[in-house]
Amino acid sequence: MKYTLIPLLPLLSFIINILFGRNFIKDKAHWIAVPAVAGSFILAVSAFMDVLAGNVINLNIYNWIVSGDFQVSIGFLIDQLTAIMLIVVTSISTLIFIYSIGYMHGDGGYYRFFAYLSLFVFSMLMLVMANNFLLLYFGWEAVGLCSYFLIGFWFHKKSAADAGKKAFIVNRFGDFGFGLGVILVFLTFGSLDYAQVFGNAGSVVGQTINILGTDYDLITVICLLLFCGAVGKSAQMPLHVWLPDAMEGPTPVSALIHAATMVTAGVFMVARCNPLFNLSHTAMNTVAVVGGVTAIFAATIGLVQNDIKRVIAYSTVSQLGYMFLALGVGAYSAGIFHLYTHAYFKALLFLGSGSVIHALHDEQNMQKMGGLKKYMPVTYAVFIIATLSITGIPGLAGFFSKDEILYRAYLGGDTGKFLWLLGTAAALMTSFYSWRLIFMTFHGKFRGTHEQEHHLHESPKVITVPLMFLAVGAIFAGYAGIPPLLMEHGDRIGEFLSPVLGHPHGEGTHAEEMMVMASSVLVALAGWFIAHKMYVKNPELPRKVAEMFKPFYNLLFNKYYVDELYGKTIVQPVLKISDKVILGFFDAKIIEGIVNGVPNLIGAFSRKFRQVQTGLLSNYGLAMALGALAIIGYMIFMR
Amino acid sequence: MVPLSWYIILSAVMFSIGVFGFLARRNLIIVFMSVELMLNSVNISLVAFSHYLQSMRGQILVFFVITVAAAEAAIGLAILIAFYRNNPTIKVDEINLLKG
Amino acid sequence: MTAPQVFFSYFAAMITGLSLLVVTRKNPVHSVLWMLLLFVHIAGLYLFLNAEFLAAIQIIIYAGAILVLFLFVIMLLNLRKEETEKRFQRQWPLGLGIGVVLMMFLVPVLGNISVVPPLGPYSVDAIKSEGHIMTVGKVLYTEFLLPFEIASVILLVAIVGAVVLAKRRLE
Amino acid sequence: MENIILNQLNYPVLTCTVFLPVAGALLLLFLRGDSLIRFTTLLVTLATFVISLPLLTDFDKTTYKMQFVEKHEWIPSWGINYFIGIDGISILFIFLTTLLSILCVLVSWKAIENKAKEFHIALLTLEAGMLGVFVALDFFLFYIFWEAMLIPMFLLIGVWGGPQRVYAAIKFFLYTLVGSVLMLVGIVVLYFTGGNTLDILALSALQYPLKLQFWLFLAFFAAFAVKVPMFPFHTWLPDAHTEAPTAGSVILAGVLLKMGAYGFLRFSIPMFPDATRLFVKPVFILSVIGIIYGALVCLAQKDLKRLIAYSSVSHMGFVTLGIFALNIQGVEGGILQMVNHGIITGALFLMIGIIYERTHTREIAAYGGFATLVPWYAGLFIILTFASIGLPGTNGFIGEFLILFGAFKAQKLYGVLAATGVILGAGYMLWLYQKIFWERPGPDYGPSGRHPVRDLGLREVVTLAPLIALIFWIGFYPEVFLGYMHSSVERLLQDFNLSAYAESQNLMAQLREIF
Repeated sequence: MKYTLIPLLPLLSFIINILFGRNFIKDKAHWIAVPAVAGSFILAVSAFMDVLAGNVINLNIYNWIVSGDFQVSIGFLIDQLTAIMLIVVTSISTLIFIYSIGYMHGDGGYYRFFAYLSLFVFSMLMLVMANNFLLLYFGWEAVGLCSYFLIGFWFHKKSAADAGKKAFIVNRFGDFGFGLGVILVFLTFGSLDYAQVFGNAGSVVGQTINILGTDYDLITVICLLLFCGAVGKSAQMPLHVWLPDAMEGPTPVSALIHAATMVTAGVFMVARCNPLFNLSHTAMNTVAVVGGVTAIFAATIGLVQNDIKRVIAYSTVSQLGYMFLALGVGAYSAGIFHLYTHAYFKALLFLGSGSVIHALHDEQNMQKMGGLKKYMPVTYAVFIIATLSITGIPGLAGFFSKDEILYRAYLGGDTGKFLWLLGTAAALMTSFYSWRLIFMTFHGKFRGTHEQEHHLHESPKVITVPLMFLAVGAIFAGYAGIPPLLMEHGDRIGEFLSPVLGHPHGEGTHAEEMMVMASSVLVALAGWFIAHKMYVKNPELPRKVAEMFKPFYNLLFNKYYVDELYGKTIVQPVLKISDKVILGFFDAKIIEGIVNGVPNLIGAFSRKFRQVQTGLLSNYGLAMALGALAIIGYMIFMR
Repeated sequence: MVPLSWYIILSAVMFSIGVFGFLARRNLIIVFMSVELMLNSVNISLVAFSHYLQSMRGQILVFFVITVAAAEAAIGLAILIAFYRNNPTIKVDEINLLKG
Repeated sequence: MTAPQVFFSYFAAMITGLSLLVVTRKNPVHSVLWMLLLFVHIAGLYLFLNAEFLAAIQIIIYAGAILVLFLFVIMLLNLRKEETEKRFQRQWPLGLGIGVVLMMFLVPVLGNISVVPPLGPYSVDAIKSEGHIMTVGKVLYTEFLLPFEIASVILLVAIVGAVVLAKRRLE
Repeated sequence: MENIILNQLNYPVLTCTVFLPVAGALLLLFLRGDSLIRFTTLLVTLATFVISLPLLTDFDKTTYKMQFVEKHEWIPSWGINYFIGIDGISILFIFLTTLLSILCVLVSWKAIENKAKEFHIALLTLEAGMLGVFVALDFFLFYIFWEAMLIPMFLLIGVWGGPQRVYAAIKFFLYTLVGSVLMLVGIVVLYFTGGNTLDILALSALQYPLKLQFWLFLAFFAAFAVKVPMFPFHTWLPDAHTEAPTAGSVILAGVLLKMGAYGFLRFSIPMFPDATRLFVKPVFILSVIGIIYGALVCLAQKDLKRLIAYSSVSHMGFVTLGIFALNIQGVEGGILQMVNHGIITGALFLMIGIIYERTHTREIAAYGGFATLVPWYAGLFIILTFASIGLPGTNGFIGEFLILFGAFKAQKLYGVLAATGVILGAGYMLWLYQKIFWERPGPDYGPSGRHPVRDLGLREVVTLAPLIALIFWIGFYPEVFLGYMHSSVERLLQDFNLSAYAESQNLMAQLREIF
């Protein structure tokens, strides 16, 4: 019951707010939503304690779908992995709910916002607590739905409406694969229950599946299909295009859904399915390579963006790439660890930028900011903390998790070395664009209008206090996983998760570990140095550099033209074919041609033939008489 | 005795004249009368058969024929009047509302 | 030629001739009058066939009712100019041809028709002993009761129909 | 007699259900006054619904046998009986029909002002006809209901429809008639080969030679494929839907389309199993084409009702796909998806009817920003949108997932191809939602515009509420409906798999035998 309440409380908040919010609750919506999610948080902590005490909970509530041998229940599994996720989701949700009270104050859809946000928390909790694939899929789609609602929250803006739609449809591409993966899992294992599937995982090694005449390894196919879903939800290449656009949503949404929780669902899912992924080298390598490539790909785009939220969005894509990289090299716990630390510092970055945007009255272009340091000291301070954390400065959360990932990649053979290089390069860029963001926003002189400057102010307490809490998380969250080099048995989170995720293989020497750590710290500092050089010391430099590498700059600025590519190759052809070929030609001409053509033919014949009907009575009489005559003649002469 | 066939031949001749009138005349009223003529020719043969077969059925049938003829004349002429009111002609070759 | 045959020949000739007159007269009133005469001759023929009641009916209903109806309508429509126009349609030769061919088909076939026994119970004597009306009545009200009733319904329908059709629309 | 259970209740429940609407229609003949007629019709439909409820509660889910059976001699010289009964396949459609009929009356309350009496008579006769089709167990009876149903529908479209109504009505009529005439031929052939009986159960129990099965399958297929409608026999649907009044569209989408698929389940598969096996591939191909084709056409639509109509083509493609997957998940998913489609698309047509009453346009481009103008309406519409897309938690998901599962199990490639329809489905439905409800409202429909729109009234909410409730009910606990069909579907497939007559021969040999 306690565990069931964890998702039910937010659901209740959703139902109450959506039904009565418009007419009764109005701007008191948070009085329902915040206690509900805080209650969930408390219950989640207690569940975490239960797990810490060694109880893994797996309970079925009722049979959801029964059809022949296909049976799926609605049920919860709370093990170590889920427990961590529960803490991440509920704690950050609580903080962001509180933050939203201030941020969304006065918005016409205040009740709606809290309703959707509650629904999101419910869905996300269902996702992480599911004990079978189909319920996971339920949560998976439901968070997508909430994401759709919340991105399109300000639906009167066309860009927001488009972005919401885009997010949902792009995700559908991933879910297409995921859904097929789930079906294939059932056909292979005869169950969708995690326990049974993972328990029997070993028994299907070596089985193949025939697709269009070629045999493929069954496990690999399953894993790759499932991974499709992760690629969509976690905005990896090539389905990353929706996440930057998703920044059209209110900032708390970006922080909660598009940074801390929902987008990490893919990471969670792959980690959850580690018994399957472990059995397929191909799948693991795919995950690692997609992650690594996405990490550097998104980071390069992030270098030149001017929209403050988009920079952070690309940073998110890049960091998610890191997590997949970790999963791909078998360091599941490192991936989850990064997920956990990332949630705090990235939420902090987003909420901080929200604070900035709020202060500037919805200005998001960094070129119109600058010098905010003195107006918004608290925001500035938390921004610095978050940036230090994300760039991997020792002592802050990001350092520990990022270092763990890079180290594990380094140990992962030749591919691993290559990925490590990618990761380190991405770390350099991360550092650069993060500092660039800080320098452009908080340093220098204010570049906005006088009007805006006049109104500049620090955000109210209800906004800054959650920021401080998150800042604490961004600093200390990492101490759950201190590398062995620094402290014996320091990797407590890895140990905690090991019953679910196992231990990463491969042991390196202290020297190697030292080298990896040093290099990542070095690139972090290098990033700061370059950014400082370009944006503080010599503000003319960026333009010169951009001029110098014009084509390259344009390529990055336009995000590698991926959106345009999809538009040209998929969206427009499909629309054109639908309109011109299928509807305009095939449906209207061929099928309707036949359908209407046959009657028309008959009609044309009849029009001619009906001339026989003169309408003159005597003609009919004549015909009748002739007919009678013929019959009489026949009777008389032929018989 | 008059043979049966004489009556029948008379009936046939009269019927043929009726047919001719039905097909040839322009005046709708006379066309109706031709129909009556044909009905009467049939009546003659019916009565003749009835007499020669010493059965009553033929004569009974004549009753019904007369009934139907009366009904037909009444309805037909009523239609004629209704029609004439809308379309003042009763010439067969000018009535072609049924033209396809 | 025996007397009956002479009689019959007279009636046959008259009937044929009158029929021709009916269908060929230009003025419909004339046609009706010729038809009146025709019906009288047919009635005579019925008498000849021992069907007195039918002969009476022929006069009363046909001559008395139906023909008067025809006359009524002719008068009602008041068709003056019809009299001056052509009386036959363009297709009249065809009509004539059909009539003639029909006659040629029928006459040879019907010419040698004869009665095959067994004969029914209603011989001339039997009818005479009971009276023709009584005989007809008995058959009509026993064996043919249902058709008789149905015939009355048909007449009713015809009355209603004729009234509905012929009355002016009330608007 | 071993596969029927005579009526468990002590009154002829099925007869009452079927003929109560007819009685109501007769009663309407003698009534005057539009509001009296509306109330009476509403009462009659409600009463029919209530009468049909014992069917659900007293239904024995553990058996595949026909239940609530009533059998009386009708025309003994031709071996025709008045023979009705239901099993787990047909019971849900009874429920759906009686429910949707109520809603149709409610939604026509204001919309139909012209000839209200005739309209409601047509509606009630239509209901009786539809119920009759689902309960008939005698071909003669079945065919009578099947054709009788066409007439009121024809009138609904042709008299109370939109500007192109006559064209649409005639198209609808001829299309369906051509199909059903071929079916009639099939029925006659069955009558003579099956030993001069028209008893559907008896005829299903017989084995027919492959050649005969082949041609009979085609004859029945003509009738059912048009009704479903399967690609490429679908073009009557957009016209009929677009022109029909709201109630007509709802009935059309909600019940009429189901009859084709019901026919496959009731006749084609049990009677012609070997031919069915031959036709699985072609039907799969047509279904997949229908799914994708329907969805693509939706992407290019400019007319609101046409879009939903084409989406029906896509959704019904899923249904046929599931049925011809011929495994439990596929068939159960197919049946459930039929119910779902009836609920979702029925509700969508209700919604469109409601908004059409206010705006008098069906052109998508004329809308925009309606979420601000009519928030409750928009809220309900989004539920339907996502149910139509098949979001987990709604009924659409359960049906689609089971179908895809079944199809994938049967033929992997077609399962995958059909799943692309899910992506496209999201595409057109979300596009539609954005166009109607999001972005800025046009000037016309705002509070100060020329046609200010008002939000849902109580009557409209009452109309929609049961459907919305069903969407979530089935979405979270589909067993309420799946439970009814388990035994019947299992039996159907068991019988199907038993008829291994042609299994031993290869395709070429089978074809040689046919031609």
